[in-house]
Amino acid sequence: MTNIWTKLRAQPWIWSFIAMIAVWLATIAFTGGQGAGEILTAALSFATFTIIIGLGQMMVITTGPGNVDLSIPATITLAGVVATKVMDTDNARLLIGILAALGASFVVGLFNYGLIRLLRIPPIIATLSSSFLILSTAISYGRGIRIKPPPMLADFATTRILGVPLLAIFVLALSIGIALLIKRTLYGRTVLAIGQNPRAARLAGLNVDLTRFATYLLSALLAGVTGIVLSGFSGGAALNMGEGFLLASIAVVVIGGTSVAGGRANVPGIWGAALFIYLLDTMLNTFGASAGIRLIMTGVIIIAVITIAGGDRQQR
Amino acid sequence: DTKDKKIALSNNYAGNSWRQSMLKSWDKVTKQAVADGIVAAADPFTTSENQVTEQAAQIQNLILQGYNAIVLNAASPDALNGVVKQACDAGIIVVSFDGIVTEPCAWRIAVDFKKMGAVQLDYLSEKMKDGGNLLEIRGLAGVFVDDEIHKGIEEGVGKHTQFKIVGSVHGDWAQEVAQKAVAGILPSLPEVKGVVTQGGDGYGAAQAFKAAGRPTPLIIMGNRQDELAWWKEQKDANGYETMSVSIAPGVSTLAFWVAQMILDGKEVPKDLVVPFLQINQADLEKSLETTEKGGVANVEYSKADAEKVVAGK
Amino acid sequence: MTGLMSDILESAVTLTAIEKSFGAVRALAGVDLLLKPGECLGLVGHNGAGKSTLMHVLAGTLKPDQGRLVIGTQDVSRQYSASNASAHGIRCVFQELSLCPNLTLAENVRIVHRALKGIGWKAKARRLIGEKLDEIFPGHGIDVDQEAGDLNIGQRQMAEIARAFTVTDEPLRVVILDEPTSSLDAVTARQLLTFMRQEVARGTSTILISHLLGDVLDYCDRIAVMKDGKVVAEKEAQNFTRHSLVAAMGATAEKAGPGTTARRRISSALTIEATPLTATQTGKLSVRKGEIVGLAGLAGHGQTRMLIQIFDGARKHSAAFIAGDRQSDGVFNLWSIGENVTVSALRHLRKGPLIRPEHEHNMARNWKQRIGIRTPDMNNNILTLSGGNQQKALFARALGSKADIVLMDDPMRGVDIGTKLEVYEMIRAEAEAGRSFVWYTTEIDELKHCDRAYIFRNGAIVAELQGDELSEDKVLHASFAESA
Amino acid sequence: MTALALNRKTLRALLPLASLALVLAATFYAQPRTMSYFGLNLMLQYAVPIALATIAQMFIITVNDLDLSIGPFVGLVGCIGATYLHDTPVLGILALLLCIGAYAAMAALIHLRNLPSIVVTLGASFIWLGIAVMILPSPGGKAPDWLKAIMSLQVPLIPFPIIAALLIALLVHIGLMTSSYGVIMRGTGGNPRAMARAGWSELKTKMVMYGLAGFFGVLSGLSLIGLTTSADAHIADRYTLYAIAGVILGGGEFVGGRVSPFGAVIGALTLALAGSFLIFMRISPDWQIGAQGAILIIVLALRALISAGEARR
Ligand SMILES: Nc1ncnc2c1ncn2[C@@H]1O[C@H](COP(=O)(O)OP(=O)(O)OP(=O)(O)O)[C@@H](O)[C@H]1O
Ligand SMILES: Nc1ncnc2c1ncn2[C@@H]1O[C@H](COP(=O)(O)OP(=O)(O)OP(=O)(O)O)[C@@H](O)[C@H]1O
Ligand SMILES: [Mg+2]
Ligand SMILES: [Mg+2]
Repeated sequence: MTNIWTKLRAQPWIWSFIAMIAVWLATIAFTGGQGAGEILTAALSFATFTIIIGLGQMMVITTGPGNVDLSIPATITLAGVVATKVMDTDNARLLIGILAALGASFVVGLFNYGLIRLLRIPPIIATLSSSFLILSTAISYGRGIRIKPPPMLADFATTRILGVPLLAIFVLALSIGIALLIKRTLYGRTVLAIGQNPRAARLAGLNVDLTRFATYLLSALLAGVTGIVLSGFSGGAALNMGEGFLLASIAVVVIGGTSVAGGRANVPGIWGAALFIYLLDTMLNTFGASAGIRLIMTGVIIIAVITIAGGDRQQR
Repeated sequence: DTKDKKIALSNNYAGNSWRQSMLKSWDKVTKQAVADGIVAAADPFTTSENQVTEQAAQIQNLILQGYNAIVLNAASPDALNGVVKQACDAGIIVVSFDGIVTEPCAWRIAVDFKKMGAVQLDYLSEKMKDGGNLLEIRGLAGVFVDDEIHKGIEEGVGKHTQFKIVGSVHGDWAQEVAQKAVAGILPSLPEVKGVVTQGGDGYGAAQAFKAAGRPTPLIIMGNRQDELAWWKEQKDANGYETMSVSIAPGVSTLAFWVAQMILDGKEVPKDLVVPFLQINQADLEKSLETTEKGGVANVEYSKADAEKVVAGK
Repeated sequence: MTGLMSDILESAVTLTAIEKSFGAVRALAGVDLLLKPGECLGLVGHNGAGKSTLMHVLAGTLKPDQGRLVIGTQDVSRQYSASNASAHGIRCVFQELSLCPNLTLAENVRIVHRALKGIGWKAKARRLIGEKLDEIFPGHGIDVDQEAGDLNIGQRQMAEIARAFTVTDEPLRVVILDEPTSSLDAVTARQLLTFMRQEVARGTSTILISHLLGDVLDYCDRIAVMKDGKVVAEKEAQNFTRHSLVAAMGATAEKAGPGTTARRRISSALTIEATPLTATQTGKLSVRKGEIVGLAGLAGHGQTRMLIQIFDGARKHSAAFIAGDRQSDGVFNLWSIGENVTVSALRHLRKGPLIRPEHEHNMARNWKQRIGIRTPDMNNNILTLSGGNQQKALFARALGSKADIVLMDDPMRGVDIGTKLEVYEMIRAEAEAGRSFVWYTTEIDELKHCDRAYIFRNGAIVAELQGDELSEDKVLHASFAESA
Repeated sequence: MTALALNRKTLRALLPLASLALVLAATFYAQPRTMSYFGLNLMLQYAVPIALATIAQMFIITVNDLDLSIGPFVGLVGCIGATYLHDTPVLGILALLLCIGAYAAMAALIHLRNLPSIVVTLGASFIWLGIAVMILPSPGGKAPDWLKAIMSLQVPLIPFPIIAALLIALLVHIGLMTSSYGVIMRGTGGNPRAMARAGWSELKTKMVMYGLAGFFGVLSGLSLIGLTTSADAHIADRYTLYAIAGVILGGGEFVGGRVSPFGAVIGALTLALAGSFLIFMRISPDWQIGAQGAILIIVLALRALISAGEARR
């Protein structure tokens, strides 16, 4: 028993799950047990979006200090706008819509990496700048008009099986895939190696450029996927649909135990952190706290979680 | 005579359908006005971030560019006063609308946001004599419009004591955020009879109720086409009744005409009030027809309309 | 008065029963060591014997678990820290260099001297380090206003050594040199050792840690041998011979010198050909299959750049690189030893797209044995290894890959003598099997293992020496001579 | 060889200045009216608080951390400045000192628990915003008159913002780049292990650096409300990113303690000017946001061009 606990304690992701459960218990204690299951279901549906982009952001952050993708929110918006406009509420155009949206995301990834590699712009500024361009593209293409998703997309995004959102199951599969990618493929190992020491990685014969490129591409594509399913989920794309995801994508990655210094990634932690952040918001809403108190509590709890969890984490 | 005069629109945000409609209305009406030779130019400017500082810098640049009037949708009612004063001192007419500024030298085309909150309760009390539990979806914390509408709603609840707000969330005026917040709080709430909103969150709220398997309450809409379409659907299916209220994005064109009139030397009171645009059950079909798919119900002002508003009629 | 007491009285530093463990690893298992004023103590031992750890204890940067530390006559065991140490006049040149790469040399001097402040501190610092560099390494060619990060590793080492000998208001009592010559070429190494003797004559005590036993035997007064966290032998230097020293360290006795082996036959197939890009007048380098080619000359004359040029130009995965500057070019800090070893061979450890963990473990275990990495578990973090053992892991990485050419950037830095002999053997065997090696070394002795060597000066190849011409004289001569 | 390396280094140091000159020239070309005392004054006013926030961020980046909370922090300072500092100056000053203390405490927490600064400051950003929203639920307040007076100072010949910017840069340069204690602070960014080995407490250094960041954050917030005359909790949300961009534009690097105070201030000015330049360009509203990105890219691409010949380190 104690043995399991010591083992668990060593896992960097465990704290996000503990925090999540604590917050959930606090919520249902307040409501007297009412809605315990439904809250979790809602958390699962909404956390999935954060998880998808969190996975992409995690890969980027893992490639080393300074690497971060700030263009995720804009890419979500662009993909959502392109998808719904191309699909034009028609089930038959579903596939071509998805392809168009992913194509747009692909271009975003290409562009981001071009800025970083060819113009040697630090990623944080490169992706920030490109996010403005992406948003402008979305504005001029979509004109701020909200087009409904085709029924098939909406159904896919909202269907539940025994209370578990279908989407969550897909994202679980995706997460396992990414975890496998990191641990067991050459690409994943290269990402981890670059994150620790890019020069050593190059001299160890790893393909640094291609891997970084693939990583920014992956992040953009995952943002694109999020844009598509999110517009299916919430009844269309809007220009501000990505707004909440900038800080969230970074927060779930770091709270989930991924090292901001690079070289260490953690997939389960992203689940814990995404659910935690959603449930934290729910808890504060349920308590009926005022906006000020809610913001303060959010900050305090995030810092508290990382303080409890982060103590023995190795940092460079 | 204003045919040599140049007017600029200073806009602080373009990231939602309301603002896009507003810009479109501006474009449509002012292009015609320029073509007709009423004014020399009417250029729109938007900042990339919804930030006071950026807008302040923008206005300073407009001053330098020699515009005669600046039509302003402000990021903050007070924090731009410094730069608005500079503009006035440079002899520039400043007309603020929607997001108004408090600097006395500027004109204000205000919407009574407080009342926009209060009428929601008035409507609800008419529909539901027994009252009941309400859910409030607010906007972005710390922003003046959010605070005003909220105050109006609180006032309404004070007046109609049969209603009780059992839950309040901030939707940040983004449908995804609102939907997320409502879905989170719903399971913990007792039965909800009505949802009061600040505009644009109705559809998301309805989705959240549906997803939670709750009966759909009376949700106040915010004039977005998707909300109206959903309302129509429900109305046809089960006679669903509600109302919809928001500001018409075309108020930017009213501000344009007001600025033009002031430049023309007309006497215009510093404070004007425009009515918000309310859609009732009876007008639903008509409004839905005239609203662009995916857009916002709108009213654009002609010069004559504007003169009427100025005259206080 | 007992003998021990009198020893302490006349000693500069006394360490008694020092113990230190890192988790399961017992780095120091009760060390007693005594340093007299004005003597040079040599400290030798196999990789991971605990030399660096002991020096960290003495420099106040590691707290021992047990033991007593007396400086002069003052017992400082209780309250001891890095700043205490420097107040007592103890300086240390650490094995992993500790300059701030973003600061100029003058600014780096300020870091160790609290007295350097107020108006004009910078001029003072500049003078201090400049004069000391001139004194120790005449003709060093280092600009004191250069950022440390812009220097190559040899220059960094020189700067740090010079810094350790600068004096402001604190006394200079003991200087610890932990493998100070590992990145220096023969000439600068000699300059340092000569200076060290002068310093000792002036009354400063020094501790010299080195795997170059010749240096230790020639330049130290007394030698202490460490093995597995203990001092196992301690005598006057003249009472040791190279042979008895190696024996005391517990390494396999040195075999008959290399070089005596008959020249191997090398196939005529050319593996690579390259011309240094950085110089206009230069010879061409060529390497044949199965050949061991040395790169020599003074440090910092473009050898590393040549290696990197070959690495970049080589066909994909046909070249492997063994970094000498393992901190910045070699190890992956967060990974286990095993992961560090297998990283270059991953593509061959896959089944389908997925890496097989069992293949990985096998490879790691295999190399732990073959190259003798001293660790209880290959799953431990790489940084738990001593410097020399980290270097062994890098060897395992390169030799374990399927590359045809192995490029070695002064790879024996900090490797103990026993291991070196094993590695030389392994390189020879691999060469027999058809691999080519390009080997940059700062130790002229090592060139004896090469079939041929190129001498570099100012980024250009100025001479090519065949195996039988590779004597110290000839190499040094070629390194200094004006190009023909 | 050395001379060449030095040349490149000077070139790299001059790069931020070159970008500034370029953007300035482009602005003058697009709108000649800006080439005047009045024009520069107006255009650069809002660069002063950004420059101060950039310096604050630079202190944090010097010790290899990143501050995601400086924007909301500046907003909080603004709210305190426009309320307590105006109404009860003693209380206001105490509150501001507390803010600086909070920054130093954050450093202690980050160091002692070995936490990633990104998460801690992310959490702190919510706290600052929350406190600000509680102090000022909706925008308002009044900046103290002395602040307004300082910020609208009219200096003969050279516009005040330029003098202020130079003064800030010079002071910080002396403190950080040439003083003997500055070496310790930068060294901590370059090689913290080496600093610890030399007996310097990393905890103390970090607390000092964060404290300085807090101090400059306070200056930024106060100068900002001196310009806007009133406050708003969201007034400076975007400063976080501007500040990071400013440090990088100015030639700073994220890790390794390589920063430049003059560069950072110039970077901030460049950013502010780039915004103005765009407004003078009259781009269609759709692309106005994108053009901001494009400008950033162009300015930074200059760096790549100039350092193209430079060998990779
Ligand atoms: N920080 C650490 N954590 C865990 N183990 C360590 C650490 N530092 C050193 N060790 C272990 O302590 C032992 C002694 O290491 P030390 O660095 O003192 O050896 P050394 O004699 O200096 O070897 P080398 O000649 O290779 O430099 C080694 O087994 C090493 O693995
Ligand atoms: N293209 C490169 N990529 C990666 N590292 C490099 C590259 N060029 C040089 N280096 C590294 O930068 C450091 C300094 O390089 P420099 O060119 O001064 O060394 P060098 O002249 O080759 O010296 P030496 O003869 O000591 O190897 C070296 O440690 C080298 O490993
Ligand atoms: Mg050692
Ligand atoms: Mg070298």
